Amino acid sequence: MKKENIDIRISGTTLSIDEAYQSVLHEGCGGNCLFVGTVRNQNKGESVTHLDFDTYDTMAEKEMNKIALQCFDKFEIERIAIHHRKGYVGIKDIAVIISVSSGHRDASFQACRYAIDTLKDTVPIWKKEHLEDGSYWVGARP
Amino acid sequence: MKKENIDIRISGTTLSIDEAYQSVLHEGCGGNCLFVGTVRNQNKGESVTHLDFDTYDTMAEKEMNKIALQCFDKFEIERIAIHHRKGYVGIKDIAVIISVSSGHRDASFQACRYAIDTLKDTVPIWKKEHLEDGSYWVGARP
Amino acid sequence: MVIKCFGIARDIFKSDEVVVDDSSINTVADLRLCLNEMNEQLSTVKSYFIAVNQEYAEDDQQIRNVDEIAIIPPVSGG
Amino acid sequence: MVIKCFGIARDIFKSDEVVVDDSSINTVADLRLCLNEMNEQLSTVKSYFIAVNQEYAEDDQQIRNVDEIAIIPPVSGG
Repeated sequence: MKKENIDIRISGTTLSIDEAYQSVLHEGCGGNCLFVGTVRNQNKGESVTHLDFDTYDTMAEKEMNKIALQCFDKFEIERIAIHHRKGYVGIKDIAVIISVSSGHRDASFQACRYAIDTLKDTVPIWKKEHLEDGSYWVGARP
Repeated sequence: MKKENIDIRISGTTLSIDEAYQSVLHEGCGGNCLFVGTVRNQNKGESVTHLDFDTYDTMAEKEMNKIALQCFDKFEIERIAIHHRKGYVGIKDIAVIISVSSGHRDASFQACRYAIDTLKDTVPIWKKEHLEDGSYWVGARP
Repeated sequence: MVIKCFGIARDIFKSDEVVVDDSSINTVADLRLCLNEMNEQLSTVKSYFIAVNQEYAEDDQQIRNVDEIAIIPPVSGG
Repeated sequence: MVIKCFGIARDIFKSDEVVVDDSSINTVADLRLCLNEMNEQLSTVKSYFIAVNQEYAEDDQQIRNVDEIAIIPPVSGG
Protein backbone atom coordinates (compact mmCIF):
# COMPACT_ATOMS: atom_id res chain seq x y z
CA MET A 1 0.00 0.00 0.00
CA LYS A 2 1.40 3.36 -1.02
CA LYS A 3 1.52 5.88 1.82
CA GLU A 4 -0.17 8.52 -0.33
CA ASN A 5 -3.30 6.36 -0.39
CA ILE A 6 -3.86 6.70 3.36
CA ASP A 7 -4.58 10.04 5.02
CA ILE A 8 -4.84 9.93 8.83
CA ARG A 9 -5.37 13.10 10.86
CA ILE A 10 -6.23 14.09 14.42
CA SER A 11 -7.07 17.77 14.47
CA GLY A 12 -7.75 20.38 17.11
CA THR A 13 -9.65 22.52 14.60
CA THR A 14 -12.76 22.15 12.42
CA LEU A 15 -12.68 19.17 10.05
CA SER A 16 -13.33 19.78 6.35
CA ILE A 17 -15.47 17.39 4.32
CA ASP A 18 -13.99 18.86 1.16
CA GLU A 19 -10.44 18.08 2.30
CA ALA A 20 -11.39 14.51 3.21
CA TYR A 21 -13.06 14.12 -0.20
CA GLN A 22 -10.24 15.70 -2.24
CA SER A 23 -7.79 13.53 -0.36
CA VAL A 24 -9.27 10.31 -1.81
CA LEU A 25 -10.40 11.60 -5.24
CA HIS A 26 -8.86 9.48 -8.01
CA GLU A 27 -9.52 9.46 -11.77
CA GLY A 28 -9.92 5.67 -11.78
CA CYS A 29 -12.67 5.75 -9.15
CA GLY A 30 -16.42 5.98 -9.67
CA GLY A 31 -17.51 5.43 -6.07
CA ASN A 32 -16.79 7.65 -3.08
CA CYS A 33 -18.43 7.05 0.27
CA LEU A 34 -18.13 9.46 3.18
CA PHE A 35 -19.29 9.04 6.73
CA VAL A 36 -19.51 12.24 8.74
CA GLY A 37 -20.12 11.88 12.47
CA THR A 38 -21.65 14.98 14.03
CA VAL A 39 -22.48 15.95 17.60
CA ARG A 40 -26.14 15.47 18.54
CA ASN A 41 -28.01 17.84 20.81
CA GLN A 42 -29.28 14.97 22.94
CA ASN A 43 -28.47 11.44 24.02
CA LYS A 44 -31.03 9.10 25.56
CA GLY A 45 -33.33 12.03 26.26
CA GLU A 46 -30.77 14.27 27.96
CA SER A 47 -29.73 17.60 26.46
CA VAL A 48 -26.10 17.68 25.36
CA THR A 49 -24.32 21.05 25.31
CA HIS A 50 -21.02 19.92 23.72
CA LEU A 51 -18.40 17.16 23.71
CA ASP A 52 -14.77 17.07 24.69
CA PHE A 53 -12.49 14.52 23.05
CA ASP A 54 -9.36 13.29 24.80
CA THR A 55 -6.93 11.51 22.47
CA TYR A 56 -3.78 9.43 22.79
CA ASP A 57 -2.52 10.94 19.55
CA THR A 58 0.40 8.69 18.63
CA MET A 59 -1.39 5.43 19.46
CA ALA A 60 -4.66 6.66 17.91
CA GLU A 61 -2.88 7.41 14.64
CA LYS A 62 -1.32 3.94 14.70
CA GLU A 63 -4.71 2.31 15.27
CA MET A 64 -6.33 4.43 12.55
CA ASN A 65 -3.56 3.38 10.19
CA LYS A 66 -4.22 -0.29 11.04
CA ILE A 67 -7.88 0.21 10.16
CA ALA A 68 -6.90 1.76 6.82
CA LEU A 69 -4.61 -1.19 6.03
CA GLN A 70 -7.36 -3.65 6.98
CA CYS A 71 -9.70 -1.84 4.58
CA PHE A 72 -7.19 -2.31 1.74
CA ASP A 73 -6.93 -6.01 2.64
CA LYS A 74 -10.67 -6.59 2.82
CA PHE A 75 -12.10 -4.35 0.11
CA GLU A 76 -11.12 -3.21 -3.40
CA ILE A 77 -10.55 0.41 -2.50
CA GLU A 78 -8.20 3.03 -3.91
CA ARG A 79 -7.73 5.58 -1.13
CA ILE A 80 -8.96 6.22 2.40
CA ALA A 81 -8.95 9.22 4.73
CA ILE A 82 -9.74 9.07 8.45
CA HIS A 83 -9.93 12.45 10.20
CA HIS A 84 -10.87 12.86 13.86
CA ARG A 85 -11.37 15.97 15.99
CA LYS A 86 -9.99 16.46 19.46
CA GLY A 87 -10.85 18.94 22.21
CA TYR A 88 -14.10 20.92 22.38
CA VAL A 89 -16.70 20.03 19.72
CA GLY A 90 -20.05 21.83 19.65
CA ILE A 91 -23.51 20.63 18.58
CA LYS A 92 -23.75 19.91 14.82
CA ASP A 93 -19.94 20.12 14.54
CA ILE A 94 -18.03 17.27 12.94
CA ALA A 95 -16.34 14.74 15.25
CA VAL A 96 -15.08 12.33 12.58
CA ILE A 97 -14.93 11.90 8.81
CA ILE A 98 -14.24 8.65 6.96
CA SER A 99 -13.77 9.09 3.20
CA VAL A 100 -13.14 6.19 0.81
CA SER A 101 -12.77 5.94 -2.97
CA SER A 102 -13.05 2.81 -5.10
CA GLY A 103 -13.61 1.75 -8.70
CA HIS A 104 -17.12 0.54 -7.94
CA ARG A 105 -19.43 1.71 -5.18
CA ASP A 106 -19.81 -1.50 -3.19
CA ALA A 107 -16.22 -1.45 -1.89
CA SER A 108 -16.34 2.19 -0.77
CA PHE A 109 -19.60 1.65 1.16
CA GLN A 110 -18.29 -1.48 2.85
CA ALA A 111 -14.89 -0.02 3.73
CA CYS A 112 -16.44 3.20 5.06
CA ARG A 113 -18.78 1.23 7.30
CA TYR A 114 -16.03 -1.11 8.47
CA ALA A 115 -13.72 1.81 9.25
CA ILE A 116 -16.19 3.77 11.41
CA ASP A 117 -17.36 0.63 13.25
CA THR A 118 -13.77 -0.43 13.99
CA LEU A 119 -12.66 3.08 14.93
CA LYS A 120 -15.33 3.18 17.61
CA ASP A 121 -14.03 -0.15 18.98
CA THR A 122 -10.27 0.24 18.89
CA VAL A 123 -8.97 3.78 18.52
CA PRO A 124 -7.86 5.37 21.83
CA ILE A 125 -10.08 8.44 21.78
CA TRP A 126 -12.44 9.30 24.63
CA LYS A 127 -15.61 11.35 24.50
CA LYS A 128 -16.77 13.39 27.48
CA GLU A 129 -20.39 14.31 27.07
CA HIS A 130 -21.37 17.62 28.66
CA LEU A 131 -25.01 17.82 29.68
CA GLU A 132 -26.86 20.79 31.13
CA ASP A 133 -26.27 19.40 34.63
CA GLY A 134 -22.91 17.67 34.52
CA SER A 135 -20.59 15.63 32.35
CA TYR A 136 -19.37 12.05 32.03
CA TRP A 137 -16.98 9.91 30.00
CA VAL A 138 -19.09 7.89 27.54
CA GLY A 139 -18.93 4.12 28.08
CA ALA A 140 -16.56 4.28 31.05
CA ARG A 141 -19.02 3.40 33.82
CA PRO A 142 -20.50 -0.10 34.25
CA MET B 1 -42.82 13.54 5.64
CA LYS B 2 -42.11 17.26 5.72
CA LYS B 3 -41.08 18.66 2.34
CA GLU B 4 -38.10 20.42 3.90
CA ASN B 5 -36.60 17.00 4.71
CA ILE B 6 -36.23 16.05 1.05
CA ASP B 7 -33.95 17.95 -1.32
CA ILE B 8 -34.07 16.78 -4.96
CA ARG B 9 -32.06 18.54 -7.67
CA ILE B 10 -31.08 18.00 -11.28
CA SER B 11 -28.39 20.49 -12.17
CA GLY B 12 -26.60 21.57 -15.33
CA THR B 13 -23.68 22.89 -13.30
CA THR B 14 -21.11 21.46 -10.87
CA LEU B 15 -22.59 19.68 -7.85
CA SER B 16 -21.46 20.74 -4.38
CA ILE B 17 -20.80 18.16 -1.66
CA ASP B 18 -21.02 20.91 0.91
CA GLU B 19 -24.50 21.93 -0.25
CA ALA B 20 -25.68 18.31 -0.18
CA TYR B 21 -24.24 17.95 3.34
CA GLN B 22 -25.61 21.24 4.71
CA SER B 23 -28.98 20.34 3.24
CA VAL B 24 -29.34 17.31 5.55
CA LEU B 25 -27.47 18.58 8.62
CA HIS B 26 -29.69 18.40 11.71
CA GLU B 27 -28.87 18.94 15.38
CA GLY B 28 -30.59 15.70 16.35
CA CYS B 29 -28.43 13.61 13.99
CA GLY B 30 -25.13 11.92 14.74
CA GLY B 31 -24.76 10.00 11.46
CA ASN B 32 -24.39 11.45 7.98
CA CYS B 33 -23.59 9.24 5.02
CA LEU B 34 -22.75 10.62 1.58
CA PHE B 35 -22.27 8.76 -1.66
CA VAL B 36 -20.50 10.74 -4.37
CA GLY B 37 -20.49 9.21 -7.86
CA THR B 38 -17.62 10.49 -10.00
CA VAL B 39 -16.66 9.95 -13.65
CA ARG B 40 -13.93 7.35 -14.15
CA ASN B 41 -11.24 7.71 -16.81
CA GLN B 42 -11.88 4.18 -18.07
CA ASN B 43 -14.56 1.51 -18.32
CA LYS B 44 -13.81 -2.14 -19.05
CA GLY B 45 -10.33 -1.20 -20.28
CA GLU B 46 -11.40 1.58 -22.64
CA SER B 47 -10.37 5.20 -22.08
CA VAL B 48 -13.27 7.48 -21.30
CA THR B 49 -12.94 11.19 -22.21
CA HIS B 50 -16.21 12.44 -20.64
CA LEU B 51 -19.89 11.63 -20.14
CA ASP B 52 -23.07 13.27 -21.34
CA PHE B 53 -26.25 12.86 -19.27
CA ASP B 54 -29.66 13.13 -20.89
CA THR B 55 -32.48 13.58 -18.38
CA TYR B 56 -36.27 13.52 -18.40
CA ASP B 57 -36.27 16.21 -15.73
CA THR B 58 -39.87 16.20 -14.51
CA MET B 59 -40.18 12.41 -14.37
CA ALA B 60 -36.66 12.00 -12.94
CA GLU B 61 -37.52 14.37 -10.10
CA LYS B 62 -40.71 12.41 -9.41
CA GLU B 63 -38.78 9.13 -9.30
CA MET B 64 -36.08 10.62 -7.08
CA ASN B 65 -38.79 11.86 -4.75
CA LYS B 66 -40.27 8.34 -4.62
CA ILE B 67 -36.87 6.98 -3.62
CA ALA B 68 -36.61 9.57 -0.85
CA LEU B 69 -40.06 8.64 0.47
CA GLN B 70 -39.15 4.93 0.36
CA CYS B 71 -36.04 5.72 2.41
CA PHE B 72 -38.17 7.41 5.07
CA ASP B 73 -40.45 4.36 5.11
CA LYS B 74 -37.65 1.81 5.34
CA PHE B 75 -35.03 3.51 7.52
CA GLU B 76 -35.00 5.82 10.56
CA ILE B 77 -33.57 8.84 8.75
CA GLU B 78 -34.03 12.56 9.32
CA ARG B 79 -33.25 14.17 5.94
CA ILE B 80 -32.13 13.16 2.47
CA ALA B 81 -30.70 15.00 -0.53
CA ILE B 82 -30.40 13.52 -4.02
CA HIS B 83 -28.55 15.73 -6.53
CA HIS B 84 -27.80 14.65 -10.11
CA ARG B 85 -25.87 16.36 -12.89
CA LYS B 86 -27.03 16.63 -16.48
CA GLY B 87 -25.17 17.50 -19.68
CA TYR B 88 -21.39 17.30 -20.11
CA VAL B 89 -19.49 15.83 -17.12
CA GLY B 90 -15.69 15.51 -17.24
CA ILE B 91 -13.36 12.93 -15.67
CA LYS B 92 -13.30 13.15 -11.83
CA ASP B 93 -16.33 15.43 -11.90
CA ILE B 94 -19.35 14.56 -9.78
CA ALA B 95 -22.32 12.87 -11.50
CA VAL B 96 -24.46 12.26 -8.42
CA ILE B 97 -24.55 12.92 -4.68
CA ILE B 98 -26.74 11.14 -2.14
CA SER B 99 -26.63 12.66 1.34
CA VAL B 100 -28.53 11.26 4.32
CA SER B 101 -28.70 12.18 8.00
CA SER B 102 -30.00 10.04 10.86
CA GLY B 103 -29.84 9.79 14.64
CA HIS B 104 -27.59 6.73 14.46
CA ARG B 105 -25.23 5.75 11.68
CA ASP B 106 -26.78 2.47 10.55
CA ALA B 107 -29.86 4.12 9.03
CA SER B 108 -27.89 6.70 7.06
CA PHE B 109 -25.60 4.04 5.57
CA GLN B 110 -28.51 1.81 4.61
CA ALA B 111 -30.63 4.61 3.15
CA CYS B 112 -27.69 6.03 1.19
CA ARG B 113 -26.95 2.62 -0.33
CA TYR B 114 -30.61 1.94 -1.08
CA ALA B 115 -31.02 5.35 -2.72
CA ILE B 116 -28.08 5.06 -5.11
CA ASP B 117 -28.91 1.44 -6.02
CA THR B 118 -32.55 2.34 -6.73
CA LEU B 119 -31.67 5.55 -8.59
CA LYS B 120 -29.58 3.51 -11.02
CA ASP B 121 -32.57 1.21 -11.63
CA THR B 122 -35.51 3.56 -11.90
CA VAL B 123 -34.65 7.22 -12.51
CA PRO B 124 -34.97 8.29 -16.18
CA ILE B 125 -31.46 9.57 -16.73
CA TRP B 126 -29.20 8.30 -19.51
CA LYS B 127 -25.44 8.26 -19.67
CA LYS B 128 -23.59 8.54 -22.98
CA GLU B 129 -20.02 7.43 -22.54
CA HIS B 130 -17.52 9.19 -24.81
CA LEU B 131 -14.43 7.13 -25.59
CA GLU B 132 -11.38 8.17 -27.58
CA ASP B 133 -12.88 6.52 -30.67
CA GLY B 134 -16.63 6.95 -30.39
CA SER B 135 -19.52 7.09 -27.96
CA TYR B 136 -22.45 4.95 -26.84
CA TRP B 137 -25.46 5.00 -24.53
CA VAL B 138 -24.60 2.85 -21.52
CA GLY B 139 -26.82 -0.24 -21.13
CA ALA B 140 -28.95 0.46 -24.21
CA ARG B 141 -27.57 -2.26 -26.52
CA PRO B 142 -28.25 -5.97 -25.99
CA MET C 1 -49.80 11.84 -30.68
CA VAL C 2 -46.44 13.33 -29.71
CA ILE C 3 -43.88 11.01 -28.10
CA LYS C 4 -40.86 12.37 -26.21
CA CYS C 5 -37.52 10.72 -27.01
CA PHE C 6 -34.57 10.39 -24.61
CA GLY C 7 -31.11 8.82 -24.68
CA ILE C 8 -30.62 6.33 -27.50
CA ALA C 9 -34.21 6.94 -28.70
CA ARG C 10 -33.37 10.59 -29.28
CA ASP C 11 -30.39 9.50 -31.43
CA ILE C 12 -32.44 6.91 -33.33
CA PHE C 13 -35.25 9.32 -34.23
CA LYS C 14 -32.77 12.21 -34.50
CA SER C 15 -35.26 14.33 -32.57
CA ASP C 16 -36.56 15.17 -29.09
CA GLU C 17 -40.02 14.14 -30.19
CA VAL C 18 -41.66 11.86 -32.72
CA VAL C 19 -45.24 12.20 -33.95
CA VAL C 20 -47.32 9.03 -34.45
CA ASP C 21 -50.71 8.59 -36.06
CA ASP C 22 -52.93 7.91 -33.07
CA SER C 23 -56.05 6.73 -34.91
CA SER C 24 -55.26 3.05 -34.27
CA ILE C 25 -53.47 3.45 -30.92
CA ASN C 26 -55.44 2.65 -27.79
CA THR C 27 -52.83 1.10 -25.50
CA VAL C 28 -49.13 1.20 -24.71
CA ALA C 29 -48.79 -2.12 -26.60
CA ASP C 30 -50.29 -0.51 -29.73
CA LEU C 31 -47.82 2.36 -29.44
CA ARG C 32 -44.85 -0.04 -29.16
CA LEU C 33 -45.93 -1.82 -32.37
CA CYS C 34 -46.29 1.49 -34.15
CA LEU C 35 -42.91 2.83 -32.97
CA ASN C 36 -41.06 -0.40 -33.82
CA GLU C 37 -42.53 -0.27 -37.34
CA MET C 38 -41.63 3.41 -37.79
CA ASN C 39 -37.97 2.81 -37.09
CA GLU C 40 -36.55 -0.70 -36.96
CA GLN C 41 -33.45 0.58 -35.14
CA LEU C 42 -35.65 0.96 -32.06
CA SER C 43 -36.12 -2.81 -31.95
CA THR C 44 -32.32 -3.20 -31.63
CA VAL C 45 -32.49 -1.38 -28.29
CA LYS C 46 -32.19 -3.86 -25.43
CA SER C 47 -35.59 -2.94 -24.06
CA TYR C 48 -37.56 0.19 -23.37
CA PHE C 49 -40.45 1.36 -21.25
CA ILE C 50 -43.19 3.78 -22.16
CA ALA C 51 -43.96 6.47 -19.60
CA VAL C 52 -47.44 7.97 -19.47
CA ASN C 53 -47.75 11.27 -17.60
CA GLN C 54 -44.30 10.72 -16.08
CA GLU C 55 -45.08 7.27 -14.70
CA TYR C 56 -43.86 3.90 -15.99
CA ALA C 57 -46.78 2.28 -17.85
CA GLU C 58 -47.79 -1.35 -18.42
CA ASP C 59 -48.51 -2.60 -21.97
CA ASP C 60 -52.27 -2.74 -21.36
CA GLN C 61 -52.52 0.87 -20.15
CA GLN C 62 -54.90 3.04 -22.21
CA ILE C 63 -53.38 6.17 -23.72
CA ARG C 64 -54.94 9.27 -25.19
CA ASN C 65 -53.34 12.04 -27.19
CA VAL C 66 -53.67 14.47 -24.26
CA ASP C 67 -51.30 12.29 -22.23
CA GLU C 68 -47.60 13.13 -21.90
CA ILE C 69 -45.94 10.08 -23.42
CA ALA C 70 -42.23 9.21 -23.56
CA ILE C 71 -39.91 6.42 -24.70
CA ILE C 72 -37.73 5.35 -21.75
CA PRO C 73 -34.70 3.31 -22.90
CA PRO C 74 -32.72 1.41 -20.21
CA VAL C 75 -31.76 4.04 -17.66
CA SER C 76 -28.11 4.58 -16.69
CA GLY C 77 -27.98 7.45 -14.24
CA GLY C 78 -25.67 7.69 -11.23
CA MET D 1 7.55 3.78 36.02
CA VAL D 2 5.45 6.56 34.51
CA ILE D 3 1.95 5.69 33.34
CA LYS D 4 0.01 7.94 30.96
CA CYS D 5 -3.63 8.61 31.88
CA PHE D 6 -6.44 9.36 29.44
CA GLY D 7 -10.18 9.97 29.62
CA ILE D 8 -11.73 8.91 32.92
CA ALA D 9 -8.30 7.76 34.20
CA ARG D 10 -7.01 11.31 33.81
CA ASP D 11 -9.93 12.56 35.92
CA ILE D 12 -9.46 9.82 38.56
CA PHE D 13 -5.75 10.48 39.03
CA LYS D 14 -6.25 14.22 38.40
CA SER D 15 -3.17 14.11 36.22
CA ASP D 16 -1.88 13.23 32.73
CA GLU D 17 0.55 10.79 34.31
CA VAL D 18 0.88 8.69 37.43
CA VAL D 19 4.15 7.32 38.80
CA VAL D 20 4.21 3.77 40.20
CA ASP D 21 6.95 1.99 42.13
CA ASP D 22 8.22 -0.47 39.54
CA SER D 23 10.32 -2.66 41.85
CA SER D 24 7.64 -5.37 42.06
CA ILE D 25 6.10 -4.90 38.60
CA ASN D 26 7.09 -7.36 35.91
CA THR D 27 3.91 -7.76 33.87
CA VAL D 28 0.80 -5.89 32.84
CA ALA D 29 -1.14 -7.91 35.45
CA ASP D 30 1.22 -6.67 38.18
CA LEU D 31 0.68 -3.10 37.02
CA ARG D 32 -3.11 -3.49 37.13
CA LEU D 33 -2.95 -4.71 40.75
CA CYS D 34 -0.74 -1.82 41.68
CA LEU D 35 -2.94 0.79 39.96
CA ASN D 36 -6.16 -0.60 41.45
CA GLU D 37 -4.61 -0.42 44.93
CA MET D 38 -3.35 3.13 44.38
CA ASN D 39 -6.79 4.46 43.60
CA GLU D 40 -9.88 2.37 44.21
CA GLN D 41 -11.92 4.63 41.92
CA LEU D 42 -10.10 2.99 39.02
CA SER D 43 -11.75 -0.33 39.87
CA THR D 44 -15.16 1.35 39.37
CA VAL D 45 -14.27 1.88 35.72
CA LYS D 46 -16.10 -0.64 33.54
CA SER D 47 -12.82 -2.08 32.23
CA TYR D 48 -9.55 -0.78 30.94
CA PHE D 49 -6.64 -1.90 28.83
CA ILE D 50 -2.98 -1.23 29.30
CA ALA D 51 -1.06 -0.10 26.21
CA VAL D 52 2.66 -0.79 25.99
CA ASN D 53 4.56 1.22 23.41
CA GLN D 54 1.27 2.28 21.82
CA GLU D 55 -0.07 -1.25 21.37
CA TYR D 56 -2.81 -2.99 23.35
CA ALA D 57 -1.09 -5.43 25.76
CA GLU D 58 -2.17 -8.75 27.28
CA ASP D 59 -1.98 -9.28 31.03
CA ASP D 60 1.05 -11.58 30.77
CA GLN D 61 3.12 -9.10 28.75
CA GLN D 62 6.44 -8.14 30.38
CA ILE D 63 6.96 -4.44 30.97
CA ARG D 64 10.08 -2.41 31.77
CA ASN D 65 10.39 1.17 32.89
CA VAL D 66 11.75 2.24 29.49
CA ASP D 67 8.42 1.27 27.88
CA GLU D 68 5.76 3.86 27.09
CA ILE D 69 2.82 2.67 29.18
CA ALA D 70 -0.74 4.01 29.26
CA ILE D 71 -4.11 3.30 30.87
CA ILE D 72 -6.72 2.90 28.13
CA PRO D 73 -10.29 3.16 29.51
CA PRO D 74 -13.16 2.04 27.25
CA VAL D 75 -12.75 4.06 24.05
CA SER D 76 -15.58 6.20 22.72
CA GLY D 77 -14.32 7.98 19.62
CA GLY D 78 -16.34 8.68 16.49
